[in-house]
Amino acid sequence: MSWVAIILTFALVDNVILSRLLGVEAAAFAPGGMRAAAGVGGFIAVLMAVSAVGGWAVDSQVLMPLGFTLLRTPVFVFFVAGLAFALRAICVRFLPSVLQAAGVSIPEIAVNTAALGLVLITTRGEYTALESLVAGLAAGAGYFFVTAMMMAISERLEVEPVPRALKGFPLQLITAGLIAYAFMAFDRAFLARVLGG
Amino acid sequence: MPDARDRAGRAASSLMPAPHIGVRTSAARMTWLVSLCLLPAAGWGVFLFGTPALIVLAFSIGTAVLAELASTLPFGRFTLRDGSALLTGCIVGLLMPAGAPAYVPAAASAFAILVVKQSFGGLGRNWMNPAMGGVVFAFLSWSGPMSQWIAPRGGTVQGAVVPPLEALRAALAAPGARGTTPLAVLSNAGFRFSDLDSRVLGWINSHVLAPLGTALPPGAFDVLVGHVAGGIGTVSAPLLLLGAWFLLSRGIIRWHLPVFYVGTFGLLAAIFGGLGTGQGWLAGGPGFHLLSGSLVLGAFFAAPDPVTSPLTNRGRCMIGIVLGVLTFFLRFFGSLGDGVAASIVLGNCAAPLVDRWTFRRRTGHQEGTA
Amino acid sequence: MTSGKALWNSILSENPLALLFLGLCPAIAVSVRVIDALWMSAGVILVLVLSGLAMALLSGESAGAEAVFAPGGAESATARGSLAAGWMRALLITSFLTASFEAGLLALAPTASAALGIYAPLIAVNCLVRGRGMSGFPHSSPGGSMAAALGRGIGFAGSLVLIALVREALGAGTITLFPVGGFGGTIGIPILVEQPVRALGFAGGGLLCLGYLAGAARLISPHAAASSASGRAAE
Amino acid sequence: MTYPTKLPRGGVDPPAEILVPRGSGITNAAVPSRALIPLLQHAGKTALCLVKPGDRVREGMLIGKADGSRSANVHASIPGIVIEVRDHLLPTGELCAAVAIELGGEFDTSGKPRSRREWESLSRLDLLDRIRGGGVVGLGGGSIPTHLKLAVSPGSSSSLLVANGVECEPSLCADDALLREKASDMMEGLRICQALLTPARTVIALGEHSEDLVPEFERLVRQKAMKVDVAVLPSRYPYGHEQLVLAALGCRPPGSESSATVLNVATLYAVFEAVVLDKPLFERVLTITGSAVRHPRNLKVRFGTSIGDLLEECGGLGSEAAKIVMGGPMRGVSIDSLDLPVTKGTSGIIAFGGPAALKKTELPCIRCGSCIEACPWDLVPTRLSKLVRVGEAATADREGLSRCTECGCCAYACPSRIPLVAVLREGKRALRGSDA
Repeated sequence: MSWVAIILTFALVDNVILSRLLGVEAAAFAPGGMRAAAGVGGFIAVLMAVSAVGGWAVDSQVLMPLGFTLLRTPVFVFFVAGLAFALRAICVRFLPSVLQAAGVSIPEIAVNTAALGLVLITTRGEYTALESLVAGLAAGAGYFFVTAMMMAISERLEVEPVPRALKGFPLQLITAGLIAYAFMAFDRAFLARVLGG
Repeated sequence: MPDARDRAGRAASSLMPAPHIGVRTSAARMTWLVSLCLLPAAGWGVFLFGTPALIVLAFSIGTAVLAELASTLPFGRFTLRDGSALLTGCIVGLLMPAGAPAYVPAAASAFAILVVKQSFGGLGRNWMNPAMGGVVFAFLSWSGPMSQWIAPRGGTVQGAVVPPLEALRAALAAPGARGTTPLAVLSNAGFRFSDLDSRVLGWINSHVLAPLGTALPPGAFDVLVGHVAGGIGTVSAPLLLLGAWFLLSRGIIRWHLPVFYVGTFGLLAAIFGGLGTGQGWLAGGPGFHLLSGSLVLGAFFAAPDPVTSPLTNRGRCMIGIVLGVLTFFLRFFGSLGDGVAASIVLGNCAAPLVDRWTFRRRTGHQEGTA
Repeated sequence: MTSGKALWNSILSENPLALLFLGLCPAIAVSVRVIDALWMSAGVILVLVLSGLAMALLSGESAGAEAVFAPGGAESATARGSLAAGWMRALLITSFLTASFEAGLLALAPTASAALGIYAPLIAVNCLVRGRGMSGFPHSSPGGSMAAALGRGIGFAGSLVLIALVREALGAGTITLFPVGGFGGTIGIPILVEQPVRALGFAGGGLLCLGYLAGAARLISPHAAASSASGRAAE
Repeated sequence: MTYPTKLPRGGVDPPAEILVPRGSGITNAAVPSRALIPLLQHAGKTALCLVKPGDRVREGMLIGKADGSRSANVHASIPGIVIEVRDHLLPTGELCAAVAIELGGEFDTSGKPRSRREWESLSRLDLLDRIRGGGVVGLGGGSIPTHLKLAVSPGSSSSLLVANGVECEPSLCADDALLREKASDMMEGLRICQALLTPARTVIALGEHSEDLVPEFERLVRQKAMKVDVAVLPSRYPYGHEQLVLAALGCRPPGSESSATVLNVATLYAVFEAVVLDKPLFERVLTITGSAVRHPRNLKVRFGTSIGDLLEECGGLGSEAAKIVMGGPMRGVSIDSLDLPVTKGTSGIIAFGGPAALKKTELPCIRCGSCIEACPWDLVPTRLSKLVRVGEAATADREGLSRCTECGCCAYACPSRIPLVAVLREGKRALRGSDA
């Protein structure tokens, strides 16, 4: 796959949230308004990029040579969680405002499905290190962008008299569903035509 | 010490609050007028495609109205008076091919009203244009029935009935498409326009344009007038533009979004449209792309829907540009119809973000000077 | 921000229904066919029940695992250390149980394993599974703990299979089950199979179904509606 | 003549409903047989009552003494006998002490030629004393005692003095009428203020409606040898607002505490009367108009005259008037009693008849953005109102709620007829409540 193909695939066509349904829970439930959501989204996006590269390293340099492929799940879970804590330490040091704004405890983000899912996708797809990095960055960007859209919409809905039963989380899911339909315009045929033409 | 404002507030709570005058137009009247302005184009579609078109429209509008009733009456509200359900049903129907089986417009309208609109609380609360959401839903679900075109009255049927735009896309997808303009590509690919077209163009070319040394290519009349297969209400660009002109002149829709949308798309089509036919840059024939497909209907009737477009004119311009770019890509590379409905729906997703951004600019500007 | 944090915590630790729907989020990716949903449910129930058993057996310090997520958790460094240990242990148990489930599935039903794809390993970090570890159960006995885990697992399975039924029946016009004898495993629904509502089979359809199911669940369970409404209002 | 350098944004342009024929001038209203004079006609505290029932008062006699710095003196508008002093409801919905005077006795001043006093020789303090003693308050709407605006500490000088002749509300044209009839006296008032403030620059701001007066004013400026610019501002509402006038004149925008002073032309005329004619403020010019009024006109009305009398004087209400508003159509207060008296703050009386008087049903917000375009203060009224309605007044405050001046442009422009001003006002009250 070309770089453009990887970027378009992970950012648009196979968007982590809209197509893979990974990280929906964090996107749909992140509380505390737009700034917090941007904080969570950004954190997870960076975590995804780092995890994708790290996942490649762990998988191809450690697990595969040792033949421990069955241990992928626990190893990746702890690897991603470890990275999340390391990333948090960096944030606390250099960007304290991001985490304060996020308002979500780090154990929640540490084991989110988006980062782990991405690591599983890239390792199963046997991507190279650089491809994993590009995929991670593209997926992170796609995740952040979609999260931002969802949060802007939910911020708008928060002041509207929406039906009681659907207020909050259900409407976030319905919103995500409608966004997912809209993004169906970027399908594989679209990708093929763009790359071909 | 009681504040003067407090005193005024108390008085206002018992009597009518200021201001005591207001603009004449009302939100409901604006919606009804938009529906009214779609009427000429709808009439043309019904004239061209006959009873099937009428059935599609009846099902789309009927379902939209019934769905609106079913989702509001149980809660003691009656909202048909605001005209938005009818408008939604109308646009859904007008975007459908006349040959679509009745369940397609019905399902699209039901999805539009129940899921896209009423889930969020009804008019004004939905962030996605209901009609466009419903149409995208139909495209995703029933791509086959959504391309059951009917030949226009007096048109030439040769094999499958296909609108010129779809034929062009098919021709471009096949290797070796050649032609200096979209119409020429169509001619080279063997697309046949109506006899009326050749008669009218023959007359114009020999009597009017011959002395000037130019000639109109075959199909120019059909495409301009809308004497082609296509969505019921989308074929006649002139009648749609007539309605749009009325709405613009009355200030019911604002020019920013449509103008930037059509402008951006036309520019992109002009610059890059010719690449697929080997014509290179700046040979796209934007006129064909602007007139065909549902661009005019989408750009002037669906995209400027105030509920789902940004609140500020700056934001509307931005979304207009985004829509133009999206429609260009989706029309030339996408597979969801001609890309207009899909772009508008994507633009709706981004509108709240744009709003946020422009709001911050407003308040930021103020804080900076204060 | 603090109230937002409190909301998040209350939703996770006090509202089993919300927890259920959070857990369902990634799982609806495998609700396109009923059979996939059944396999997924089996995995979740297995991991839930066995980890419930394991945690109950190690219940000596398991209180720590709950408190990590409690609002305004522990302050002292030692307490935080023990909490982190409890959290790690819970994660360790679930991830190894998930890995075992994956291995078993690969050996017994390779097609199902392929169908579940990356979503089988994701059971390890499923909110429902972890939520069990977080909130703990009132029962400290292994049996009670397992029973409660089973209850949640059945709730999960019921919801997922229901969504899968709707999505497959409407979205594809079929219902895919296990092939038994002459039965090929797929039931076709007469009219729908010709022109199904394909959009429901896409990811967006799954999200919509889940959204409406969550809304319906709120209607049925007034407690959940009240608690989430007040949570929103408080925020 | 100068034209505005930078126009403020927003604002609305209601169709000209000025029913008062231009150039019809100012008519003196009939003297009421009974005047009810509230002792609160200004921004601060209620004035202290100096009379008791049975007292005989003369025209222009002090009957209420200013209580505190933001309070102002109140004078009898007619000669006669005090019948009672009781609490009376103001159009603002508040009770305040009011003096009822039964007409009787002689008019000391009215109808007799007044001697003009030389004021140039007076000291600053004397001048200010006369203005304060005459109970002069801002007649543009704020009702803040004028001497407060003019009392700058000696030595410091104001950078800009503006005589604001831009109508503060659509449909009202009392200021315009005053400019036409009393231009010279108004200019004299401006000279007094110039002497007090010693501004670096003085501008007379006229509305577009009064553009034909520019040559007249330029002539007056030359005649009096004053250093004054004449500027014409658009008559768009609410460009008569003090801060927007300043913005249009190229001053630093709202909020910056520049030392600019804006005085309404009616106020300047009152200053002239108080200083030169020694006549306290007990009457003012106001517009009586509206579709339900038979003969709309500008009347010079003594304070305490009841609205019913005035409407009667204008030919009565043509049809059954459903809504009577004190003030302008944009900011006025709708009232339900014709017994209410005219006070210093009354800039007009409008009687709406027909459909304009009916309450509009509210539709959902369709996010058309009209309110944003109309807002002269760069706010997003639709979002603010929604925030207030879900009880998020604090968030609304962060997004600029406090900058709202309740000018009414947003609600005027709203096609869904959402009472945005009322909602935002409620939000401000909620904020004050939470602060307290």
